[in-house]
Amino acid sequence: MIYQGKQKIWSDYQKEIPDDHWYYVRSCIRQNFFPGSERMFLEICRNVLGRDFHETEHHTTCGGIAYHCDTIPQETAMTIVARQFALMTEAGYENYVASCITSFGNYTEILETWHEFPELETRIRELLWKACRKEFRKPKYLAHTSDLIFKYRNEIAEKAVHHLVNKETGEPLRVVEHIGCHYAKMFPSKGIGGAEYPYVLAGMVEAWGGNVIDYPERRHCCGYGFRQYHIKANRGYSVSNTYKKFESMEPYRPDMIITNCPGCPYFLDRWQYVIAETEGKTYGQNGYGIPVFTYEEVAGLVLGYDPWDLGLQLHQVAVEPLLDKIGIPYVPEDKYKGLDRKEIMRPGLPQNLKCY
Amino acid sequence: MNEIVVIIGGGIAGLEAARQLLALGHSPIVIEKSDHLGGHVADWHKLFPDMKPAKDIVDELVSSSKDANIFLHTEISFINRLKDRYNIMLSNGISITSRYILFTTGFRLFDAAKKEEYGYGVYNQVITNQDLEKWFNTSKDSRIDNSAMKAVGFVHCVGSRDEKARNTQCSKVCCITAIKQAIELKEKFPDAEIYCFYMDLRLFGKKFEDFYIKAQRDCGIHFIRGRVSEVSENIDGKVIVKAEDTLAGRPMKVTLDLLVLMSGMVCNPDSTRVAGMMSLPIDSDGFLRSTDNVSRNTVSPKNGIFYAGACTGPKTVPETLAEARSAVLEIHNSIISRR
Amino acid sequence: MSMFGFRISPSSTIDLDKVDRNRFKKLCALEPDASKCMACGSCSATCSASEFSGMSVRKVLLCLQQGREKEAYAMMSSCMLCGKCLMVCPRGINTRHLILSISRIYGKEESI
Amino acid sequence: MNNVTHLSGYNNFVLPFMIGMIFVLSCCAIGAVRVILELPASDKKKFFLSLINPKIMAQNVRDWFCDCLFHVKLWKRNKLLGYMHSSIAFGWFMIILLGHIEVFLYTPDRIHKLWYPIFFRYFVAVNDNTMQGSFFFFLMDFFLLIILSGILLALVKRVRSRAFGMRRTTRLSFTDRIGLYSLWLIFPLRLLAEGFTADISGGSFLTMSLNHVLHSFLGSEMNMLPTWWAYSLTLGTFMCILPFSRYMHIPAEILLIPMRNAGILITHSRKGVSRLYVHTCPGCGVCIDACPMGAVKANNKDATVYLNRQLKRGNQRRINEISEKCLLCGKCSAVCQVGVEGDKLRIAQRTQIKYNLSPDYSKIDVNSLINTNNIFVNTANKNVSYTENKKVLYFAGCMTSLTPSIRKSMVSILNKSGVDWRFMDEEGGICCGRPMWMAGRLEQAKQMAEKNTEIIKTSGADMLLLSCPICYRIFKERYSLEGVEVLHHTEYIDRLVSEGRLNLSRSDTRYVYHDPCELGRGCNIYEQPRHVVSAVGELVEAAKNGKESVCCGGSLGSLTLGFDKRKPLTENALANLTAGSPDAIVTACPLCQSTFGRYSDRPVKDIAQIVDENS
Repeated sequence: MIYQGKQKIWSDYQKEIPDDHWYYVRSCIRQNFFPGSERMFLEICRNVLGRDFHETEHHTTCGGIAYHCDTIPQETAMTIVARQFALMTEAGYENYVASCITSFGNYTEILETWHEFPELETRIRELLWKACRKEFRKPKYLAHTSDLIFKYRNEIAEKAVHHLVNKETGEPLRVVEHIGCHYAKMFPSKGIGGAEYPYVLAGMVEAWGGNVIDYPERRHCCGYGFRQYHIKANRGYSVSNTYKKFESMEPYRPDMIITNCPGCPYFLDRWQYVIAETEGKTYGQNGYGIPVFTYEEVAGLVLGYDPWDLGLQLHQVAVEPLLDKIGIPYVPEDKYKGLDRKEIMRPGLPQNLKCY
Repeated sequence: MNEIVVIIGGGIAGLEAARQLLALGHSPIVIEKSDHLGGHVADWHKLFPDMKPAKDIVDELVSSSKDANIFLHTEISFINRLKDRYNIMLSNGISITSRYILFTTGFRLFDAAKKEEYGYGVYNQVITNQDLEKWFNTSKDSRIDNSAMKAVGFVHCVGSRDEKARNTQCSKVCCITAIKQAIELKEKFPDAEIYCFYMDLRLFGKKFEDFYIKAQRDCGIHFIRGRVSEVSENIDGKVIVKAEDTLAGRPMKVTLDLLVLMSGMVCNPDSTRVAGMMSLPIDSDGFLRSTDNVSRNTVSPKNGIFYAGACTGPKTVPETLAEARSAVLEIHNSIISRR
Repeated sequence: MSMFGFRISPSSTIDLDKVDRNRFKKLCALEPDASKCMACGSCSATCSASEFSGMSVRKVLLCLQQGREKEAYAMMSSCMLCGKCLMVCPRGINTRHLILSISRIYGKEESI
Repeated sequence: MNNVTHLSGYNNFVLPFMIGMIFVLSCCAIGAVRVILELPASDKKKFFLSLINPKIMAQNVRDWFCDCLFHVKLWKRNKLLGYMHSSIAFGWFMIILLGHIEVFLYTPDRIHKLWYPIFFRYFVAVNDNTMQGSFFFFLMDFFLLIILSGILLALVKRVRSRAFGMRRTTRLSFTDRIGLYSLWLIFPLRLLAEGFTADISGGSFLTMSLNHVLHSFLGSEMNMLPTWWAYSLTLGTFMCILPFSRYMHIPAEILLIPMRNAGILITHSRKGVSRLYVHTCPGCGVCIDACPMGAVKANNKDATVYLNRQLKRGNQRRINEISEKCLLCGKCSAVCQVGVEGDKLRIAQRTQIKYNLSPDYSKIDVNSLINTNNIFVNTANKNVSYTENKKVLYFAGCMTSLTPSIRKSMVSILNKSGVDWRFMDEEGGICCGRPMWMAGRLEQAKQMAEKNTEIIKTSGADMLLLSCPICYRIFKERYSLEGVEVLHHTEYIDRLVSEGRLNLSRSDTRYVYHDPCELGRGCNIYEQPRHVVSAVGELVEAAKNGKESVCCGGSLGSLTLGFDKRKPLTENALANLTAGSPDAIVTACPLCQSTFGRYSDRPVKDIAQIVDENS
């Protein structure tokens, strides 16, 4: 691997990201999958870094899942997006940041389509007006939330309490970065570092002390693939893709996986359990899995937030071995305590995958 | 009868044209940007189909055109048109006035790094056809490990027939070059498995098909119909290549010790730059546009300006030489008809 | 099927690293034409047996080179050795000897 | 003179002869018993029954004389060659016979001494009694002269084989060489020995004259015994080497003739009649010249004579190589003087090849191949006004589907003739099995035959018409299609023409007719196609034709011969065909047509095509 070669490509894919004043939209599914992540993003950006992020409860889904599942036509998806932009315009913002990779891809695709076919944009404006009497300006800058954490990565590193380093050996952790497919595969120029060698997460890992692993199936989909997972008959295909990735990364003995997509951490995490139960195979050390994190969770850990406040107890794969490795303190008894400090229910333990 | 003809480019087309012009009693002036004559062919090791050393051809051309005025390290600063002739200002400060300019500006090899998925410049074991020819000549390339050469792949059409690479044309010579190089590598590493990943095999020239048969039957080279879509590196530093075997209709992968990218021919930006000084038309493929592509392919739409070789599109060595001769004949006839 | 109602589906990828080439090399030694196919498909189009088992000399050769022996055997099961493929092959491949040689070298046990 | 020495009727010099004689007789006896024991039970029975069948026995006797002694086939081939062989064989036979007659007549008490007739002239002195045998003296000298002339020719043949009509001769093995030299020596030595004793034992024009010459400068007593010793030694050497040399063909042929006449076929690669064939091969090398592969010199060592030699030696690699390479055109069998069937012997070798994969045709659903196109359902065609109104099922065959001109012509001819016919394989069918049979995979071929038989039986046809001689041969030889006449289109067209159902117009075109191997040598169809060709144009004969026609080189018989290796064979065959400068080449086999068409400088047509064009 020639690192300079990658740097050259990264330098070709720079993206202009304004530093402040963003209109923030959430993902449909992330709050359920990893509830701490989006909260931590706003927490870090607003309270730690002091930036202006505006959010409104009136925004809806972007329609991306339905669009990619072929259940709504393109005009419908576009009109939904137009309404989101109208909310941003009403709030007086022109920088739009989405928490979801598919949303980001969806917005990018729609903006590019309008750019190529202005008559379609005109039609969508009409439709939006007819539907809810709203008008909109297109965002001046469009970003994914991981773009912003990437932008703030060095600031975070300066304030870091922990680093992605093995406390015992002093070696950097071996980190697999996994980029959501819709981040840059559709429009490589819209992603930091392009589609082949995306830099967005690699940059964070490097800034926070870790070592990025480049394994053969790096580009491969996590296995979610909406139509694959959503239909039960196709789930074997979904898990097969995940299996392929883990088989490929296994020889590198990764310590952790960092992702920037709503679906990826969920499937990379949960399918490890399915693979362990069906194939009897685990990928972490001593029968554990490889812990999977969102970049916000990693940022939170680095900044010293309590793991249970980050919602890490909702991970299937136990995160404790990694916390121990880095030396992040945590209270094991508090893992399943609710906000009211009362015990919530504990999950049953799997047969093959070791968990806490 | 003696007429000055400015030849832009000291590759094989330029040298052949100079030689023919000298033979006809004219005074060619060859302007070459680099420090050596012979262009791309000078970097090549052996030429298909007879495996003639490229050096022999270049040496022969250089020695037979030595009476021409040759400026190395020299570029065109500007050209302006006088009444019936051109004034050419060179970067070394010399200015030439001539009725005739011959473009033999050639091509540029597609920058394989632009096909990011192939990892040229990122993975150690990925090289180009040009790198391989240089290695044949010098035996020096840190990426080629003589001791561990068990599997080698050739990717055809790198930057050719590829809208994403902004080159829709076929570069014509890559298929046969890949087969030639595959055979040469097999001869050096008889135990290696060699794979050629192709979309079509366009083996149009004399004896090209014989090469193909030789590669299959005598060398056991595997031809896989499918374009490589993705290259990655495994933990041992070898490259994993993914393609679809379109004959089987199934995805395929293979681990290789060396991957050779057959970079195609793209237009030379220098020739576009100089053409721009005289408002010469550029074709949709980016190469210079001839008056027509059938009968007047060496003739530009402007008086006194002629083309030869790969400046108008990908060509083989013999085609380039033939075009150089043909262009000289056009120039000579034009000179005669003026009297 | 496991408790989930689904499981990992087998990969359809042809992994050339895992192909054992020894038998194919033996085949090439016995009938050098084995490596001459240019995949034109004439043999498949004319094959008398193709309607019974999908026989195609081209595909058989491809399968054997990719370690998909079972598929090749299935196709060959109805070959009648009639020689039409021999007649149409533009590369002059001795298809009949090729098929007989495959039948000798491949199969359950290795012989010769 | 010294009559006493001969009284005992024994001298030590007879020992070498006796050893050789006993050795060779026991070898032959063991060999014959072995061959007979190796026969399958049904063939054994057939063989013994044939021996008591007077008709077959008469045939045997005729063949023994014609083939073993007179070499009639060789005479037909080349007079010199015929004379050379028959002079030695018949002359020797006569000398032995006359020797025995002499013993029987003059010294009947010695008849039990096996050596006595051979060395008669040493043991018996001339006296009044034997003087009456001057008649025999003359005959003995006469046949000895005949033999010696044969030996002389044999010596000439070694130097100038072309004079004997042989371009190439066999490379002799070591034992063959010893056999040959001893054979050459036997009779000159006998002459010498008898010459020395002629004044005592009596002699005629040859031995007596020689005696006079010898006595003019040599003392007789001293030389007599050594020459008889030498004679006996060479005889003994010859007989001892015989079982290991090509001269084994002499006794082997005697057994082969009744076996062949009993109709016993090759059933095993090595045993039984195969073993007999191998030993019957005299190694004459006629098959080398005959072999169409001989167009390329390197192929000479793949002729049948060498197959037999390798079979004797048991060199499996070479046996396989020779067997798999052969085109199976059958020409070596056709020209073989002793009737060795080189093609069948090779198929028998091919059956021994071990295959791990075997096709399985049981899955093929015959019903999918039966449709309204090939079923005759109450189709008494009213328009047909001929008495012979057979329901004809036309099986074009695999190869014919690649020569649509033949198919089209046949369809046109059948329609013109008003025949009630159906296509058996218009949309493709099952191969006849002959190519598989030729590959030695007999079981698989039989399976295919069963499938096709089912289709033919279901169709309700009375006649099966074939365009491809390859199919024709196996349908004739191996199918049991009771009630269904099997015809090749050459026969059928000939029949249609002679019955007046097809009218042909004659043109001036000069056609040469190429006999396809499977149709001519394979099925004995030579005349019908020539009738037909003569009816549409002028028939020119090829340099070699009929049963000596030269294979086109495209034969499916050869398994290993590659495409490029066949080209010189085809060109050689074309040169043979075009010797008489015909305008076009006519054949009756789609494979020959395609093969010739590839390299021919003039049109190559099927007989059906020229008939269709001229009717």
